[in-house]
Amino acid sequence: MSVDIGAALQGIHAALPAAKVAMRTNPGPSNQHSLLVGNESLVDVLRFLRDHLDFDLLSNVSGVDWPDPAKADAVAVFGEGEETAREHGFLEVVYHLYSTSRRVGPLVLRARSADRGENACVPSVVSVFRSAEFQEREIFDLYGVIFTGHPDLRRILMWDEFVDHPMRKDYVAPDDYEYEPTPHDDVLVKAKRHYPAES
Amino acid sequence: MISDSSMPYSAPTLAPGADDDQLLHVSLGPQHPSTHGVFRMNVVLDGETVVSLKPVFGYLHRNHEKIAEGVTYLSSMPYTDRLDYICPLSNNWAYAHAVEKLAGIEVPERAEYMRVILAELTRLINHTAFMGFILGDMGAWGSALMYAFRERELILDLFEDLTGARMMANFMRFGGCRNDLPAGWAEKCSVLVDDYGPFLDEMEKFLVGNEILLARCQDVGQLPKETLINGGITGPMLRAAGVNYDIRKAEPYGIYERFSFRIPLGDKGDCYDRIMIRFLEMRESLKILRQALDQLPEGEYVNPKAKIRGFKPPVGEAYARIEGPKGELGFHLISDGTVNPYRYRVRPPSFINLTLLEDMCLGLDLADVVIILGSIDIVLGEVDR
Amino acid sequence: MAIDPQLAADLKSQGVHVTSFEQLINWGRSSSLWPLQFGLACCAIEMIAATMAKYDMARFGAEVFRPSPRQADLMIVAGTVTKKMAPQVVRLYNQMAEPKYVIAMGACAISGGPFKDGYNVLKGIDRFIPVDVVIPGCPPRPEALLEGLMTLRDKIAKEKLMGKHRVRHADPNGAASFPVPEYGAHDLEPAVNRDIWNPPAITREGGEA
Amino acid sequence: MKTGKPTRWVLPGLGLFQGLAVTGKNMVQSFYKKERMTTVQYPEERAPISPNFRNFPFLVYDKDPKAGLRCTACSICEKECPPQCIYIVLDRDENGKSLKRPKVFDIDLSVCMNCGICSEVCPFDSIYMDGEYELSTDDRFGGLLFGLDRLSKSAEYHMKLRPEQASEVMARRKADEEKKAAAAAAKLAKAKADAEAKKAEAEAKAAEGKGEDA
Amino acid sequence: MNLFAAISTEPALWSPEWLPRLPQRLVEMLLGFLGAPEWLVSIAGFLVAAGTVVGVFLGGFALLSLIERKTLARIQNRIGPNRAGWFGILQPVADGIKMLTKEDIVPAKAEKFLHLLAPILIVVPAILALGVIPYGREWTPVSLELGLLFFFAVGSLTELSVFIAGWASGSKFPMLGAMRAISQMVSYELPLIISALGVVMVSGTLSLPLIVEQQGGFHLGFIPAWNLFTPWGFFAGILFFICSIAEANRCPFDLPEGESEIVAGHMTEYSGFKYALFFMGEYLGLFAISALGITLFLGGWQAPLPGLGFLPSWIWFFGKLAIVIFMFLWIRGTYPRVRIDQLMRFAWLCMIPMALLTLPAAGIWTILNRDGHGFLAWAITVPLLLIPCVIVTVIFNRRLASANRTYRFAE
Repeated sequence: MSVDIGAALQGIHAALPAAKVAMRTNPGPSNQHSLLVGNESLVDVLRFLRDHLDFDLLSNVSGVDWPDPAKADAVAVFGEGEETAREHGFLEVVYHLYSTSRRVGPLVLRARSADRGENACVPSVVSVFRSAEFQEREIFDLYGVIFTGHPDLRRILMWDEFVDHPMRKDYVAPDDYEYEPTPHDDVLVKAKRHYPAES
Repeated sequence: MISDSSMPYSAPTLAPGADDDQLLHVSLGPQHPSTHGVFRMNVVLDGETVVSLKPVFGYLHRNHEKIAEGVTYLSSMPYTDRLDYICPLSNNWAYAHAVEKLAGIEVPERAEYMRVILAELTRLINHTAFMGFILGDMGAWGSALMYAFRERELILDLFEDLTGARMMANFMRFGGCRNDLPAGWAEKCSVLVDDYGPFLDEMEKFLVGNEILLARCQDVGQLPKETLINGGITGPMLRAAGVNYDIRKAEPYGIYERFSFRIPLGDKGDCYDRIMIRFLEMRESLKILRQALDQLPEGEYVNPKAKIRGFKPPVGEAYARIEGPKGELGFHLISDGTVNPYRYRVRPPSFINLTLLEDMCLGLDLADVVIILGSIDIVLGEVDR
Repeated sequence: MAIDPQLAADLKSQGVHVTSFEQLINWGRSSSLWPLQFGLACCAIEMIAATMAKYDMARFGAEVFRPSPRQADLMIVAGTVTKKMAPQVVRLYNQMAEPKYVIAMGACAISGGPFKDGYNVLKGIDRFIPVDVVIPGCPPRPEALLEGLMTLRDKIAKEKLMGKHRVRHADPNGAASFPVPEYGAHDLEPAVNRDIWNPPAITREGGEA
Repeated sequence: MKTGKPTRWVLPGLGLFQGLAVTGKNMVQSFYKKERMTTVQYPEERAPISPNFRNFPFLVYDKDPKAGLRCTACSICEKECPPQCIYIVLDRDENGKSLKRPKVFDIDLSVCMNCGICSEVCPFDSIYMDGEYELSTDDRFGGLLFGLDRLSKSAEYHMKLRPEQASEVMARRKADEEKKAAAAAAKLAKAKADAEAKKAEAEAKAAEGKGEDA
Repeated sequence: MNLFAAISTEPALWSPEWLPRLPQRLVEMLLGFLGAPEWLVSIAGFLVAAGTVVGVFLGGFALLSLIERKTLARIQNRIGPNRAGWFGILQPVADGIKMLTKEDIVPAKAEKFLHLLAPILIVVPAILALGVIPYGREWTPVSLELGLLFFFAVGSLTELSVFIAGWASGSKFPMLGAMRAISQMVSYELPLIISALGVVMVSGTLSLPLIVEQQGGFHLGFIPAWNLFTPWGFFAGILFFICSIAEANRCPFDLPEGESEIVAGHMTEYSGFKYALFFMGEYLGLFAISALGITLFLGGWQAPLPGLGFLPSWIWFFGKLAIVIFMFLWIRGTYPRVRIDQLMRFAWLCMIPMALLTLPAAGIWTILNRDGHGFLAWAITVPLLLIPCVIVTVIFNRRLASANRTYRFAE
């Protein structure tokens, strides 16, 4: 059953008047609209949803990289409102909540970091949902979102000495394309670098 | 309702420096017989009792999501086979389901039936193999696994006939399936469904009454159901603890509403319940299969409007999930209107089911850790992606 | 040492089996290949299937999967080797006792396969350890694994244990262990072992894609 | 362990004996029952493999391995191949004009993931999936890079491998060819008719001219 | 030399009964013919007799390693090794050649000397133990008066060597395996010995050949008078069998090498021939403990039915050995492994009390039977032994009832 997002929004506004929550409409046919939550109230909003609206299952936490705000505009997960006028890229975390007792969902929440550099921070929701523990570590590892308040924020998939965040759109993979009999596109470019005589 | 205090983040570990030399630090894996692949656990043992257990992932992190963001939507389909490589067809369906939601594609009725049949056969494969693997974890010399694989081969023969591959089916397409059922396939499948009941009886006789298995599995690894839900646990593990949550019923996708079947629910949620729930689920799957095979309609096997080449879904995002054999398998897709997905995220049940591994294992024996890990039923392709 | 094959054939026809010490050892080794119980990814499932009732690798004396590398003769690299896993694989190989053989099963183990573009995927385990037999496929059928096993048996049966062209493990100068790569900031250090990884340069006419 | 009230009484170890009975039954029956002895002794016997089984791609040619190759080097499969293991170079004549056939067609079997998408997208019925799987080799570089010489297989081979698919393709191609031939014949006929008409016209004109002349 | 029981009669060289001792007799005769001193003759005789046993059981070890693989394969609906030689008969040879020519790795952290000692120590006691078993009417390689004591004394050395192996490897998993081995030994030696004590009480001797001799004859003309077919012997036999599984480190009590948990336990760091020695020691230990069980409870070399005495007695012995070993294999093919604390609890709370109870039962049985009250002996011992059975059954069923699960179904 799909979720009544308007009611959820009203409930949040009524219970947490200070929380910055705005609706984002999804232009696609999936009809999954989302709530953009301000970082300072994210944990409170999730706790409210869990305790009072029975959204007890945090199913999925995704990280998304938006290096180009114009692109984000084009894709229109940016809705109307204050956030459209961003100048630099940012990282986004998307939460998908379900209710096991009411059997509704997904309630989609989004939180955004200020930028992609040092301030790529989003509050951790592990204190509300344990299921976010490994997923947040994964997003930290692959996107570099720093989850403030996460009890054990270490790399999870890559090794500890690794410095990059490979799922970012501007990540450059190490070049070891040496024996490539069937190269294309960027692999071709990299393979050619290894055969200078031939290029 | 769960309060924060009832869920300490990190389970009690030893105080730093406190008689540390009495403790044995063992690294189980990544090459270890019972880690089901290349999973690793850093275990601290006091004698043989676990006082701390930290999972280490990533030994099979093969960048599925990154690769998928660089190729077309269709090209990701064969990669989904390799997520949970014991049940590729469920993964196919979950991904096709997500793309269909993203692009608003209708699926013809026959294709829906075919999908249900394949997904339930996959569930049979997974749960049967699970029985063998968990017995192996308990130290049995592979007989259960052999019997499980004996039946698995029969199902794989069916898959090979239909999809062309034993494991990596690459069969579902956006808006249907790749090809129609070959002549006589449904009849062969029907025979298999009839023969599967006796095999399950045999397995049940082999395992369920076994006192050693009872002693090993009962009261091992249970947690309160609120903790399980909060930890994001889904699938048979959650239902073994008595939570009535099966996506086939809770949020029916495909045509599951048309079939009459029941959701088995356990009580305690220990390893024994997890085994039994899977047994009972297989019997329910057989019921679904019987109904689906009887009702299988004629018609299109793929939506003729769906494109194979140059497929571009409209701008938007979608999260869709199915009840995979291991739990909730979801795909989160963001489309920017080009041929490649902008964001492609898999919600892997095995990975998130591991969240509470440490909580389950603390205070138990090393031998129990192996069983608990087995009862979670992980596949590393999905855990690390 | 060597026996005239003609003479051996003559004797065999008269019921006398003649064999050299070398042949006997090679026969023993090839008939008793105990694999390391070690699976990485999808191919491991087909490897398990190959040991199961329908294919029964035991017929070749190769079903004794040893969990400890010390007792294993054969490492079946079944699945994707990630960069995070590669040092462990090399370490396991180094821990195995000579003679040891490696089968790279499936596309990923040979070259990184479909995942070769991944940032964490090693493009072939032969960058760090010598591979004896490769089995293409994704995953190869269990029959293909058996066929690969027989290829390896044939290879072992032809091994020279003495003389100039003896195999690596019979040569006192041959390397028994290979350097284990370390985790670096962006990649493994070193990314390949140049001593054993020497890909041929590919020359293409046209060069256009 | 807490205890409860038993509803039925069993001997201790009954479950263990049941287990022994199952394995014992399997062992005894493995000597005479087909479904309890499923081993197929591979190199000598082979389990039947479905004609739909796909392993690696091959290229179909009709009659002549070089000229009969159906592939036109259109590069669709090359683009759609998920792991990018196909490499095609279009053959051109000395003027740089396309000859609509591949000069190089390489498939790197060490990368191919047997997904079958190449054969699915091919509009020329040219690339199909082979069932051959005995390809193990100790030559990792040379042994797994298949060029045109090892990829090209005859239409008869395809027919033998997958009779259903191949005969359908053959019928379609034949129909297409007939259509084409018919179209060509029609074109030819039309051209002939045109030519004749022209000729007649010209003749008429000539006659006219003659008449005029006359 | 009063340690050696004097039960040998002068041989008839051509009798099949004497076949296994033929090499020994030949050597003795040869040396005697050459005029060697008597002590040399008897020492040479012992050596050859021991050599025969070692040869037989090394052959048996090779055969068993193949038969085990074949049997497990059949249990699992497979064929098993069949490529090396006819029906795979050369498979052990191939394994042996491979093991012999394999590199021997000693880990850097290992105690070099102990690392070498452990595999030797595991084989030697097993061979020593095999030396005192009466295999046939006329074939007891070394006939010791205190044979049973000797057997247990050297038998406990195996566990010691397992511990040495685990400790000397200098690595964690072997250490865990070693600790498990020691605790298992302490727990299972006790019921093993206690259950064998009943036999000693009844026979009044520690000499294994005499114990077998006393099991000759038949009750009612067809039930063999083996210890197994008495109330206390039946109990003690079952207990002995269970304990011998644990002693031989076989499934479901193979915890010291539990491969799903601690890789290969104490053998983790052993390669090549040292590993083969472990393998061999384990199988020889299995032979030894089964042979002892046969001697104590299954009438040793006694024929199972009257009128079958024309076959040489050692054939019966090895036939029984084959059946017992097959039971081991069958169990291995069926059961999962128990957990260490369950193993201990089972030993201390179930096995030892039950074993202790067989002692008074055996005593009562002996006294009453000696006085000719056969019926009374049955009437007293059977209830005496059934009481704990009933108690166990009740406890078991109550636990099982709480273990029984009911499952709900949601529509």
